[in-house]
Amino acid sequence: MAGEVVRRPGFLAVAVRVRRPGVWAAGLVLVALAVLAVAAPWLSPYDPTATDTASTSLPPGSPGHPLGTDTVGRDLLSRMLHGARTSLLVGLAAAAITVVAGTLLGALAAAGPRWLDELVARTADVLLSLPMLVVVLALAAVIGPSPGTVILAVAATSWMPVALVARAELHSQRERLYVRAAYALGLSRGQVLWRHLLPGAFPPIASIAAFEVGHAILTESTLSFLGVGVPPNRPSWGNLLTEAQSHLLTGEWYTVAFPAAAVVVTIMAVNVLATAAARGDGRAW
Amino acid sequence: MSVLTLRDLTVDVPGRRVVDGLSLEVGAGRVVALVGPSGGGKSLTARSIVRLHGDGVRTGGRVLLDGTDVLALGPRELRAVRGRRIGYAFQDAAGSLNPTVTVGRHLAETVRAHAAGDPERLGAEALRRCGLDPGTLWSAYPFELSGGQVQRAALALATVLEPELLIADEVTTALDPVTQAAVLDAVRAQAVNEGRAVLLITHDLAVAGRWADEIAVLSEGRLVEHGPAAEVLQAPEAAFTRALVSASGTRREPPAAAPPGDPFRAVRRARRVLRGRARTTVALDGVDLDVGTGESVAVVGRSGSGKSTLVGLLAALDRPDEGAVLAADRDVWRLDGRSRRALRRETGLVFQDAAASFDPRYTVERVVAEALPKGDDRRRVAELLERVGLDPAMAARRPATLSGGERQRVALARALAARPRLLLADEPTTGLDVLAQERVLTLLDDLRREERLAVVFVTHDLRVARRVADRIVVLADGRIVEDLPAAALDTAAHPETRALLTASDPAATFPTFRS
Amino acid sequence: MGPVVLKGFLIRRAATAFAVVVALSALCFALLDVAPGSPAAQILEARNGGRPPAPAAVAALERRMGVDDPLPVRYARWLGDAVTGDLGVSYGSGRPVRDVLAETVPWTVLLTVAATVLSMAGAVAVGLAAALTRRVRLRRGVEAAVFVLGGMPGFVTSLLLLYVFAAWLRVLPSGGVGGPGEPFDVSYLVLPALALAFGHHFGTYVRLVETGVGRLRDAPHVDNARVRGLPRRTVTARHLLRPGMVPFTARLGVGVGGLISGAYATEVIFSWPGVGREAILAARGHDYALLTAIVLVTGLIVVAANLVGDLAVAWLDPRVRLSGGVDGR
Amino acid sequence: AGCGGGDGGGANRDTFTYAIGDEPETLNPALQDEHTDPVTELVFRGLTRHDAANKAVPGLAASWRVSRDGREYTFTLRKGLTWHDGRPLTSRDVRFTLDAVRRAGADAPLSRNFRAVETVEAPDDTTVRVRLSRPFAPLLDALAVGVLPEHVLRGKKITDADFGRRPVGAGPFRLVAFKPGRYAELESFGGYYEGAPKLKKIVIKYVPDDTARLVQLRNGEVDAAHVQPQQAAKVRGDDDLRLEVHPTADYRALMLNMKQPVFADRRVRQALNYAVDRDAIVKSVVLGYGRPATGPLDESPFKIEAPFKLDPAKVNELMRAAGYTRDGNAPWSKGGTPLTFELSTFAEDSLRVAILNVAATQLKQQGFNVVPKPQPKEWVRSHWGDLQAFVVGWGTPYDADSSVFGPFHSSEALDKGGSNYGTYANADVDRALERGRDTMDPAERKRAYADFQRALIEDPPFVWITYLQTLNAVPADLTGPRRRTLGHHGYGFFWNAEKWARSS
Ligand SMILES: Nc1ncnc2c1ncn2[C@@H]1O[C@H](COP(=O)(O)OP(=O)(O)OP(=O)(O)O)[C@@H](O)[C@H]1O
Ligand SMILES: Nc1ncnc2c1ncn2[C@@H]1O[C@H](COP(=O)(O)OP(=O)(O)OP(=O)(O)O)[C@@H](O)[C@H]1O
Ligand SMILES: [Mg+2]
Ligand SMILES: [Mg+2]
Ligand code: NI
Repeated sequence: MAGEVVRRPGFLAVAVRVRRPGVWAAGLVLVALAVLAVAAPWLSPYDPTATDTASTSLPPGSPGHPLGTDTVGRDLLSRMLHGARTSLLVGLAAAAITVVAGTLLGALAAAGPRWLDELVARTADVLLSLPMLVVVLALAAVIGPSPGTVILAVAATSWMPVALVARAELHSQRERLYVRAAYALGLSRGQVLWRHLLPGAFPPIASIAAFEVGHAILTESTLSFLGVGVPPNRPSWGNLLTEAQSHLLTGEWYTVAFPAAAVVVTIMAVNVLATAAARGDGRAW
Repeated sequence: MSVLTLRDLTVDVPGRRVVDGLSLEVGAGRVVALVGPSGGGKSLTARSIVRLHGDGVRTGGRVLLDGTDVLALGPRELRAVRGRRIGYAFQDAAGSLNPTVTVGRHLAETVRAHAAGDPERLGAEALRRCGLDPGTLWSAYPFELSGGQVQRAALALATVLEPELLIADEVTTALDPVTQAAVLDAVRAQAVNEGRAVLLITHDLAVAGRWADEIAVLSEGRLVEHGPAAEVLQAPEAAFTRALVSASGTRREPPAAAPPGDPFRAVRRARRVLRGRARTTVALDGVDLDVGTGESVAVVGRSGSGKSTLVGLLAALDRPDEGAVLAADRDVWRLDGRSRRALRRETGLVFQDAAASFDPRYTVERVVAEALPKGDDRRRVAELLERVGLDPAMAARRPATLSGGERQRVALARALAARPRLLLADEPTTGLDVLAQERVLTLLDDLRREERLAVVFVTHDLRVARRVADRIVVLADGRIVEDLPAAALDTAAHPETRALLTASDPAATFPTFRS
Repeated sequence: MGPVVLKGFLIRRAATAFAVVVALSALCFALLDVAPGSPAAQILEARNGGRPPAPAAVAALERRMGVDDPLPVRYARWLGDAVTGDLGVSYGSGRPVRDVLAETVPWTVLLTVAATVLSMAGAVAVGLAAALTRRVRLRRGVEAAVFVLGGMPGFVTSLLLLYVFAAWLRVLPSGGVGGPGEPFDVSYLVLPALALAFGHHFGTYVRLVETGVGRLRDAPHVDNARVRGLPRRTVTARHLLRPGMVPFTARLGVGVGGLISGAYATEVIFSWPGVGREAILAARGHDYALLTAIVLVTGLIVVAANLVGDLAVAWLDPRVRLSGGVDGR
Repeated sequence: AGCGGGDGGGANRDTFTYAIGDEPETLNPALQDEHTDPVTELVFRGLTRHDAANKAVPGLAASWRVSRDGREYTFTLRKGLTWHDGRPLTSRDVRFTLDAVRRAGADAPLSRNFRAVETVEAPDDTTVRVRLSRPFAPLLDALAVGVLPEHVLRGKKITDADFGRRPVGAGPFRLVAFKPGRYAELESFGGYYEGAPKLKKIVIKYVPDDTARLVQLRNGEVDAAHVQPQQAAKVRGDDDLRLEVHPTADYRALMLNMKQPVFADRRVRQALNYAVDRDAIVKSVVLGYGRPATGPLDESPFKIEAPFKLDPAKVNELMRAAGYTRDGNAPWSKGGTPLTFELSTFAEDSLRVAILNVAATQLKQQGFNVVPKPQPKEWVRSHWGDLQAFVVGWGTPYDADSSVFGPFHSSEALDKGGSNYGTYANADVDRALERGRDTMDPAERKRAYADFQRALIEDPPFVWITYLQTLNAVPADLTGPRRRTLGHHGYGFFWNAEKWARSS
């Protein structure tokens, strides 16, 4: 630990301990996925939307189709690769916005004046009560469908859990003595929030963050079927899953298994990174 | 026959061996004081006895309780021993209580866990033994108590089942002399009358001399001296013990009283009411206090008299319910936030509960660095640590792994880092051995001289009060009952002050009687 | 936190709840209005054998239904009826909204409560095990399992449960809540409740318990509790869980809301006659009255759940002040 | 009633339980298309009904006479007809029904079938006289609509929700209970004019999820179920079950928007019809449970042969003739602009999306640059006119007029508020359709619809793809179901349920 670099306090206490092998592995997985996604057009053996009625429902390991084909003969490998582009973009971006916005709103609620607290908390109530469908359709109608809309829509409909967790965590932390000590140093509310409260609330938030990625990837597919943003024809892991829904128990299990595995791997990798970033030394006392 | 036997106990922390072959016996009916320098491994020894192993800490050797090897017990047997046969009062009393559970519940659950009788009755008795009123404190949460009250609650918790062996790790550091005497008398009486063993860990030779039968001195990881209390104190053999005894014996003259400077910080007719979940306390009631530039004021008073509350007001952290806090004659609560923050920056504050005042995620380095004024070189962190007597290598550690005295000094270093003009120190030296304490006090003297630092020093130790203060203020039940120059302390008339003076009479320090 | 504070808090909450309800209903109308689609088209398609209705017919029906009135007019009409207790009729079936709610809401409440209890209990058990075990493999295993559950869309979890328990082991009914002459019993509840409880949210719950408790694992007060010889159960429940549950509890309030609107897939797969399915259909069909009513019911439940969440957080951690706001800083 | 022994799974032999995915909003037949859902089908009966060949045959009416000019119909009701509540069913109920449907206007799309009706009279209890303003050949067909009880509905709106949930009809089964979202319970009606049906009880269970339906079927939680093509193998592998495969008149086709310049040339549209491999689509998308479609009346008695099948040479020939050229694999182009169009459909409908994808790939292979673009239903509803091409579903098994007039007659064009969404206009087609509607003479009608189909072959509005088949799994011991061309979603499977029985 002697080698730990001295940082100016005033930065969010995010100190990734890169020496843990798990962190490296997780980072590598994400980078690899990103590379696969970017290189999808060159790596894919087939056009991901081209059907082939001569080779439908091939199991994984079939010649020419390492992951098999779906019921209309589209190559699953190509679809997975192309799917990574949409899913990683939307999943990571939307989750990042969700977590950042949720945390900030939660922090504002907990650290700000009472009316702000009420405003944020009640807005969360309102959004939690409305079916996502309605919010998203209206949103898309106003700003028009695009991948940006999807990201925005996911963030707009899922920041609330993060915010409420952050808020409760901050509510419980702001009475701690070390927060008082920070005020005694002459720090402003904002500084105390940024240097002490938020990093303290980070571990629980980080533990949700990874799931938000999964949530965003799956929500993206729901949205694409609603015509918001990514066309439902364009492969994404979420779309692959949703399309495969009826095949889960009829033999083509792999049409579900591959995209599901990809989602799970992604959120695991994100989780490892997020916890490494948040844990630092995750003591609460 | 000895209740507790330690054989060749070793304790390793990452990078070094702190306790290196400690052997010690504590007999039934005996109070053994374990003294030693701050950071000397006393607490780690105590933790080893009850088999608490922190992160990265390893223990070797044997711990025998009435002949049974504690280190070899299975989980179930260990549970039966803990709490019932061994009581352990932590040095960090505030941290050792669950903030989400009331004091009463802590007591009751302990009694219930061992099916040892009526929880309410036993719990209330334990509180009373420690000088606490169960009526008001039973349903209080730990964070609603004053420092001394928490400490006594924690001690009550350790002794609620009247265990055969009590390990008391610095359990009276936050207590005024009167309360301290009452509490330790009770502990000692229990040991002597009921034949129980007490391992009393303390840095305070006066305490050791007055309440212990034997003193064991731990230095450099080994027992350097062990013998009857009077012998050790009167004829110390080991060099370390000699240094300790001589340091606590000498009575240094207080520094020449500084000329009263301009009024710097003041409290006017302040009243502060603290509201807990179940009770409301008027912690301060019509308090007036002035602190001038470069002046040093000691605040003394019984535990729970409102000292820490007063500090909170002076620091411009808490708002009085009535009255005002003035800084340079301006009401700080009428200032805008920015000026108030500027004011706080020129005030260094050492909290009574040093451990809890650090962000648990911060390293020592960051803790101190955070307080540095803008533009200050971060190398000052090491310098500050050195000035308070700490190894700068400690900078990379987390406060949670520090010893009690080390934490206090980190807190002091942080308070001084901002180059304050006023230092508010709430019992900042209670966890320090005399040598370390002297070093810190000298540092404060220097600062006062060189930088005209004003100091408000909350302490229960009249010796320290005399040593640092120009003026001494005595608080009782939220009111200032005495405010007089340090030199005039012995002439004080108020009964509260007299009680404190009597209780800390050096004559009582080295009792000549032994039962 | 005396009873006075609590009372003030509750009164304030009641007032804001009212604001939430009004805002929700207005927003619901506005959003439906903005979102593409028309109730008349939906209705006519159903009456037209699933084929798209002719635009002229749609326009005629819209006129007849009054849905081509301006939004404020429609909202005022609805509000006027609503304050007299008349929630209107569902466009699709023409049934009074109140009847639809009476039929579906109890099922939803039943399912939600069961799922919440299950997922809470499960998350606490699993989260604790993961936080406290010293066996790294076990912890990794639990975490992996949790991530698999968390990464799985609801329908996969549901279908797998359906397959294992209903199709393969045949120990539980595969759905519905009982046919004619078959009274409802808990066996119908088991699978949908499991599916809902161990779906997407479960992972976050487990991780919240795990981090909440994990960071307290060697806090001094826990050491102290151990050193007092308290039974493991007490140490865990009172000294680890209670202070460690704050984030989890906060998330739970949200979870209830999520369960209601997120129950769609589960309700479809298990033919559960709940309000989640009704909500989606109403949203699709631009069924203003029905959707608004459902949203209001959900809203009240969410407001109540979050109220309970806030109270629970304050109860769990007495340092939290219900009154909010930071004193004078 | 004799009690058959339960067969272990608790299933009562007298109770026939059928699981289906779709649930109707209302059980009022006047608010449904002719494709009535099973419950409505079982509860109600019309003056006429359809036989196995989808011909109108006597229902509640024992017989009828049609005047020579085809403008007056006189129906004689059967004797002793009763409603499920025991009241007698009379000609006044029929008159009430027809008047109510006609008045329903915008509320009931079905009312379009009665626009030609001028008056309905009930001179005595068993006689109904319907007078038309002009001859309207599909009338008998339209009169298969369930007759509504005047004594229940008088003074109420036809959309009355209460009636929609607790209907009183005169069909073979009486509704005992209807639990939305759960099931409808029906019992055999002793007062039915052909006598009580043999099945004592029918329960229609609403199980929206396909997989769950299959599981319930195989667990014995239901006796029969509507199943999907990919589940057929599982049903066939089960000895206790029998798979009933019925053709439907429900077809899928690519509708082409005539307002798009690309489709101005009929040769392009013909070429498109030669560019899809319908067999491959049937094989892959519906696993063979379908029939290649070549026109809108393939399941009608009026069907004529159409030449459309995959024929690249023909595509080339037609496209060249239309002035397009093609280099290698590049798309057809004319004057440097490639032939490109967007193909859309309801994104929520996985079957249509699959057809869209396969068809798009096939068309691309033939040089048509098709951009597949599914859209949400809500969006499509307000953008019909903007679509370039769209996978539609259409077709009814009943009178040809109701199947083809709406989508192909120019008077029904989208701009005029009709359901001719592609704004197809062809004078020959218009004329043929009018003839088919106005004449009563079967031979003449046959000629008219033959002309109509020939005109469509010349000037195709759609690229016909496939007719769907509907699959139902029933217990092996069920007797009675008869093959008939069914409607949308396979509705109509219960058309002769009053004759069904479980043999033991
Ligand atoms: N986990 C740890 N990692 C590294 N060093 C540790 C750890 N725990 C304790 N130490 C060090 O071991 C030494 C002994 O600690 P201990 O708490 O026993 O001191 P102590 O004698 O009780 O001192 P004090 O009187 O100040 O409380 C200290 O210097 C402390 O910094
Ligand atoms: N939140 C609270 N609610 C109610 N009473 C409180 C609260 N916090 C502190 N008190 C009470 O206020 C009184 C003054 O406390 P304070 O901490 O100022 O005492 P102190 O003089 O510093 O004592 P000590 O020497 O023991 O630290 C005590 O009796 C304490 O129990
Ligand atoms: Mg110590
Ligand atoms: Mg104090
Ligand atoms: Ni359909």
